[in-house]
Amino acid sequence: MKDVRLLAEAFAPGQFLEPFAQAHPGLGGICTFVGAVRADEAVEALELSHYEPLTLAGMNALADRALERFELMGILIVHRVGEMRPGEPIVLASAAAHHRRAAIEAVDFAMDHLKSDAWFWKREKRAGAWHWIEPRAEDHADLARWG
Amino acid sequence: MKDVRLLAEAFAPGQFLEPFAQAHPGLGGICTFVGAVRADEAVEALELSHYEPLTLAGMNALADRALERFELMGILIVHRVGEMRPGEPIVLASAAAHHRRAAIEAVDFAMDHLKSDAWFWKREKRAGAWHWIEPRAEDHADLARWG
Amino acid sequence: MPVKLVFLGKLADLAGAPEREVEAPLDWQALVGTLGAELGDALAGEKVKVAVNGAVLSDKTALSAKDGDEVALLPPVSGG
Amino acid sequence: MPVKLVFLGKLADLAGAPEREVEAPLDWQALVGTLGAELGDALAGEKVKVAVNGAVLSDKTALSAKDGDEVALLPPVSGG
Repeated sequence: MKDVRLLAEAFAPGQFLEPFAQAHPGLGGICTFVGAVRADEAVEALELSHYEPLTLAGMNALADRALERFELMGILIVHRVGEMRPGEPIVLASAAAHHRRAAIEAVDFAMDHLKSDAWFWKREKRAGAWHWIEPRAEDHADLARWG
Repeated sequence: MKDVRLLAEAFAPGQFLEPFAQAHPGLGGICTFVGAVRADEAVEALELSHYEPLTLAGMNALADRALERFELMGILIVHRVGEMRPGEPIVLASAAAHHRRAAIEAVDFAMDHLKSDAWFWKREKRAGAWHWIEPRAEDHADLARWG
Repeated sequence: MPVKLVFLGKLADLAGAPEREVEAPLDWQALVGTLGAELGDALAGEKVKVAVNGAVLSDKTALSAKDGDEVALLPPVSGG
Repeated sequence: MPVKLVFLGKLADLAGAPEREVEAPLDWQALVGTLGAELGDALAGEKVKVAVNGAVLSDKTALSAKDGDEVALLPPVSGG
């Protein structure tokens, strides 16, 4: 099962995780990562923008690559866009598999790609002004692990 | 926050995950692995036995090592003992961190050690008879990754 | 129908709007010319990509957009 | 008080019970002697560990248990 969503409104991870788990009876394990807007006193809000014709298609292609590369029963990828406050979930990646290593590696793979190889642009509001966030060298190093 | 539990009764992952997530306001991400008894037509039940003076102490020591090794805000490890049926959760490992890689790696580390370096003995009931499960070479290879 | 330019990320700030319409046909030289110095320089930087109707060009200088096409200017995506 | 032997995993099946009491003091030779051939052979295998009062011995043949001690016989743990 592949479930990929781009959401403009706040979400609770459980609303997607529970049906995803129930859709895979007989699974050996599920690995899930939930990323949230980090609390940082200086940051009032975070905004994620996307480009409709590329962003969701790219997430779908990423899910397909994870399904091909790892022995999975299913993958779930949910990403927020729009304006978010500290503590709100931004991203959820979950993989169900017969064996744990495939599930954990698929989530690691999906997160590295969502963070630096997906069509999202982020900006932070600090002291009332918006600032664009640039790519980080660390993210490219993470990505390079997957060849 | 360190939360380590050995449970003799069935559990729902959410009952531990929700308070764990709420105990870490400001987190950047949470990675969670839930392992369940795999469905296998031949297997009627799985039984995990433990040795009280070693098992829980070993899980606590593992949680401490993960906290030392990775930059975590907290770690949660829950393990079942006793008799279980296919589909029931056996193990839950969750790590909260400011950055995703620490959370994902800590869960990977904890699971490799829980699977082959923790004081649990497993047996399966097949056709009414119990069979002990031996260590697997694959598990030792997984463990060797952590040096 | 004109060509629709879509500016993403900080390019939208530089452009002063997320979208702009320009006359067709539109090639690379015409695009750089219509954008003005600051935006033209940003676009010429090797990290900015260009997509036509949702397909990223492997060579953006080979741009050739016609009536009704949507041309997106894509700065590097943000990290984690 | 005797020494309490605790058998884990498949050793409990071989022993026919999860626990047994034996006379103190108990050293390695006495332990192997009291267990009988099959269990004694299993215990002598390098993969079986011995713990006294919850502490795993680095050299199980140095066992020296006294009245009231709990001696656990630990086969290899099961894999994933």
